[in-house]
Amino acid sequence: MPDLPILDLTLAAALLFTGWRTLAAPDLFKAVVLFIVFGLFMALAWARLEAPDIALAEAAIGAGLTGALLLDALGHLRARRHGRSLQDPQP
Amino acid sequence: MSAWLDPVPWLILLPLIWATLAFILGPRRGGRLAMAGLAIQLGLAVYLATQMMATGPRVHSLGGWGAPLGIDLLADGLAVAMLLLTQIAALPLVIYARAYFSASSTASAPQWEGAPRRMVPSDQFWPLTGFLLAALNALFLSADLFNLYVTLELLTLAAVGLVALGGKPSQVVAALRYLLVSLAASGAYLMGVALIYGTYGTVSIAHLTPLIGTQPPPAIWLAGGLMMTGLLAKTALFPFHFWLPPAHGGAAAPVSALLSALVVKASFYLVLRLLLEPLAPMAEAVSWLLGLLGAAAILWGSWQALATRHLKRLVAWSTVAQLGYLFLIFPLLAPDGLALQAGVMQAVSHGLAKAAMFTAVGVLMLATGRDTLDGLAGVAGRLPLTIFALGLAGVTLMGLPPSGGFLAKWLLIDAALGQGQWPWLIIIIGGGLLTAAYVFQVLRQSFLTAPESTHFQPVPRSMEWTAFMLAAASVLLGLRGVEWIELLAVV
Amino acid sequence: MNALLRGCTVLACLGLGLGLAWSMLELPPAPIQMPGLVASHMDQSGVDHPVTAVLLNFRGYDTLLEVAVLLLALLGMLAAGTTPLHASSFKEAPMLTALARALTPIAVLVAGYLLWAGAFKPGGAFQAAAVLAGAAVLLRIAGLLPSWTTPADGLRLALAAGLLVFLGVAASGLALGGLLAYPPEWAGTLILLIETSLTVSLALILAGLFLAGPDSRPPEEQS
Amino acid sequence: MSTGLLYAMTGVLLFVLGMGGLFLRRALMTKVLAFNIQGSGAFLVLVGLGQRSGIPDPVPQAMVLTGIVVSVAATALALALIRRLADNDMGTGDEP
Repeated sequence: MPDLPILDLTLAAALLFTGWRTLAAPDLFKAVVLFIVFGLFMALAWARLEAPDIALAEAAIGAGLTGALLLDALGHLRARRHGRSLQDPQP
Repeated sequence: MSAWLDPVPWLILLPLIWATLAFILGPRRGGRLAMAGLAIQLGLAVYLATQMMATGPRVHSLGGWGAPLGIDLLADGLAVAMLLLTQIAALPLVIYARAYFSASSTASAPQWEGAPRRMVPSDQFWPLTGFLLAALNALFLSADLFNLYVTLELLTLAAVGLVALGGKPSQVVAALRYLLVSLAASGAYLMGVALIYGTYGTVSIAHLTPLIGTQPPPAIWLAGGLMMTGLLAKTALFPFHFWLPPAHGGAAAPVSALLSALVVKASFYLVLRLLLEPLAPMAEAVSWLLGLLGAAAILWGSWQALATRHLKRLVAWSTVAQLGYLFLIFPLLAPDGLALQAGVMQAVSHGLAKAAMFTAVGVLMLATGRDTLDGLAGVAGRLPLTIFALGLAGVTLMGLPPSGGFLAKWLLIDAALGQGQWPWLIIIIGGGLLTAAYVFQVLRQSFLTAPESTHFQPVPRSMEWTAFMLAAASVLLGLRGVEWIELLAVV
Repeated sequence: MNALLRGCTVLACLGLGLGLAWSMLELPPAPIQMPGLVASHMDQSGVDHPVTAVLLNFRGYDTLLEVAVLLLALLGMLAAGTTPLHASSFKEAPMLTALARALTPIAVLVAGYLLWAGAFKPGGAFQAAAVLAGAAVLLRIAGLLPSWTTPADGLRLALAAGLLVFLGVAASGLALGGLLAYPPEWAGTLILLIETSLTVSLALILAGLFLAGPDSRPPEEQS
Repeated sequence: MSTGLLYAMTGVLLFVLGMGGLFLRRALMTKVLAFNIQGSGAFLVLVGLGQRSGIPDPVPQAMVLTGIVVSVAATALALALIRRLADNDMGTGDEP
């Protein structure tokens, strides 16, 4: 597949890697930071897909606002539970 | 005819408007707004039904563009039947809710450990209910797969907010579980929509049905599978039922009634609509699976209802079981339309009967201050109307004549016999017997004599009467079955 | 959860992923091509940017319901009883305060630009609202904005104003033959009206997702 | 393979990754992250597959904008409920 630009392949790999690490990270703070990075890669992917509106929204809302919400919730959990993460009561 | 007078858009606009106003004006005016809005909505739904019987299905092009560029609303027999159920069940429920919230705030409101403030549950009940009803009406009328995704999310968020209403720990846990299941399910649905858009370039159901035809590519099979799985999880069909008993069993009584009577029916309606129209080629492949899951739901749900000692849990498990009947229709769907009529009749009669049951149970819990079967002793003497309502709703669920439930099961048995699929009869009749067992368990307990020390809280009469009216409607529905069946014939 | 079940779940997810990927490989071109259809109706849409035209005109109904979804998130939070932004760990940070003071006017300018740009290039109400909400959150973290209790009357009106304006425009479209129908010569103005009111309300809602706090008033004042 | 199709493939993998995370991870916060990744995957498929011929298509782009906002709303509600749960000191994994 010679017509595939290296940039797109790298970006796809980066998305998959950060996505996977986000979910695999045992430390929630690390997971949230990785998720914000994932959101920024998503914004780049939207730009590559000629969707600048979504790129803008993803950066502002997807990564920015969701990231802030996540960090805020995490800070709250840390304060209340001394870092113990909340678990789903049933498997 | 001027579009001003078209009831189709107003059925969506009106609840959106009163929900927003209820939020702005605050809870005290919310109840009145809700009642006024719903009364008009009920009128509109009846008007739409009569109009449609005369002139056939209605299409309303939003923005005047028309699919595939714009979004179309479609009111056909199936959609209007569900709209009627929604407004008919919701109007008594908001009357009930007004009395319920004023009664439960004057009665000793349960306090729990570490409660940060005294909750006033009705604060957000009215706007949440308004958005919930708007989502339901919008969902029944939408003819656009992506728009349906948005209505599903609207419905989910409204329903989750209602489950969490009051903020008791058990409610928050149930709401969160419900939200996560619903979000995963919506994600699966959206993936299916993405594949369909990618394949055909449109999400308009009317355009997709001929395009998909009879031999769709593998991508559409996978899309259909994802969408079906997501919708079944939202309908709480066995084995996806696990989220339902805590959510419906833990919420405030009017909320449980709204959720069990209406919200789970919405995703069932979508399964039916999709398998009848765009995904018809899949119907044959999955109908048996759906029927078997329905049968399992009937047996397992009824069994659990029989085993529990908690009143609301019992009614919630009964919902799991009764939803199973809805899915028995899929292996029996045939051009004669019997199974479809049975499905809609079951959805409507269960909707009314379950609303009656949850409201009646709410009355009992308010009176006894407890949520257990054991606490019921002596209730029959004190609240005979409520116990009568509970019994009437039980008649519908069991499927005894002349109730709507009887008509539904009769049509189902007729369809099964007509196609020589008699094994379903065992499930239908067995489920009815199990239902009778758990309904009688409640009734028997309520007729026991109460211990001397028992103290009953007074309950507003309007709550008892609304429960009774819902139950009576579910029974009398059987006598008006012909009209509903004629309505369904409008396609 | 036992290892076997985990393994099966992983395998099922992998299988689904491979199946989906394979099914997309040999799809024929779509029979309906929307880009052409949208382009041919742009002159009636009232705006020059195709995405905005779809978002607020052709499929404006989706956007109307989406605004309701966002308001519902806030309603759900209030219904469950919320807790305020965990700001204690950020206190005593003069740098942050200075930063918040400096960035807020810039955020307002950027939001205004995004709103105005939406008519003919990327941008629009949602992006603008996110920027404004970001500024509000920064102000809150810096301690320059109070936490909300249950939103008061005026605030509730502002939160819902965007949706109300949108609903009003949608309903008046009925006079022209359909919900959300705009007369072509007015479409641009109406879209700008909707977007402006949405920007304010959405920014407040998004900020509210951070700022909404528990009601500390005594019970008798509530009801 | 076109750019659109490449990102659609990536989207499929992200979708199943998120799905797996929702099923397998028990921490509630991680489930919320997983739901967001699942959604992002579906969004990539919606736009990527729609644009596999290389022509930008405003319709799925607008749909994804709607979807992103809906996701944020759902995420905010989920996080609010999680915070509420933390306040109530419940749902620690040993609760029934």
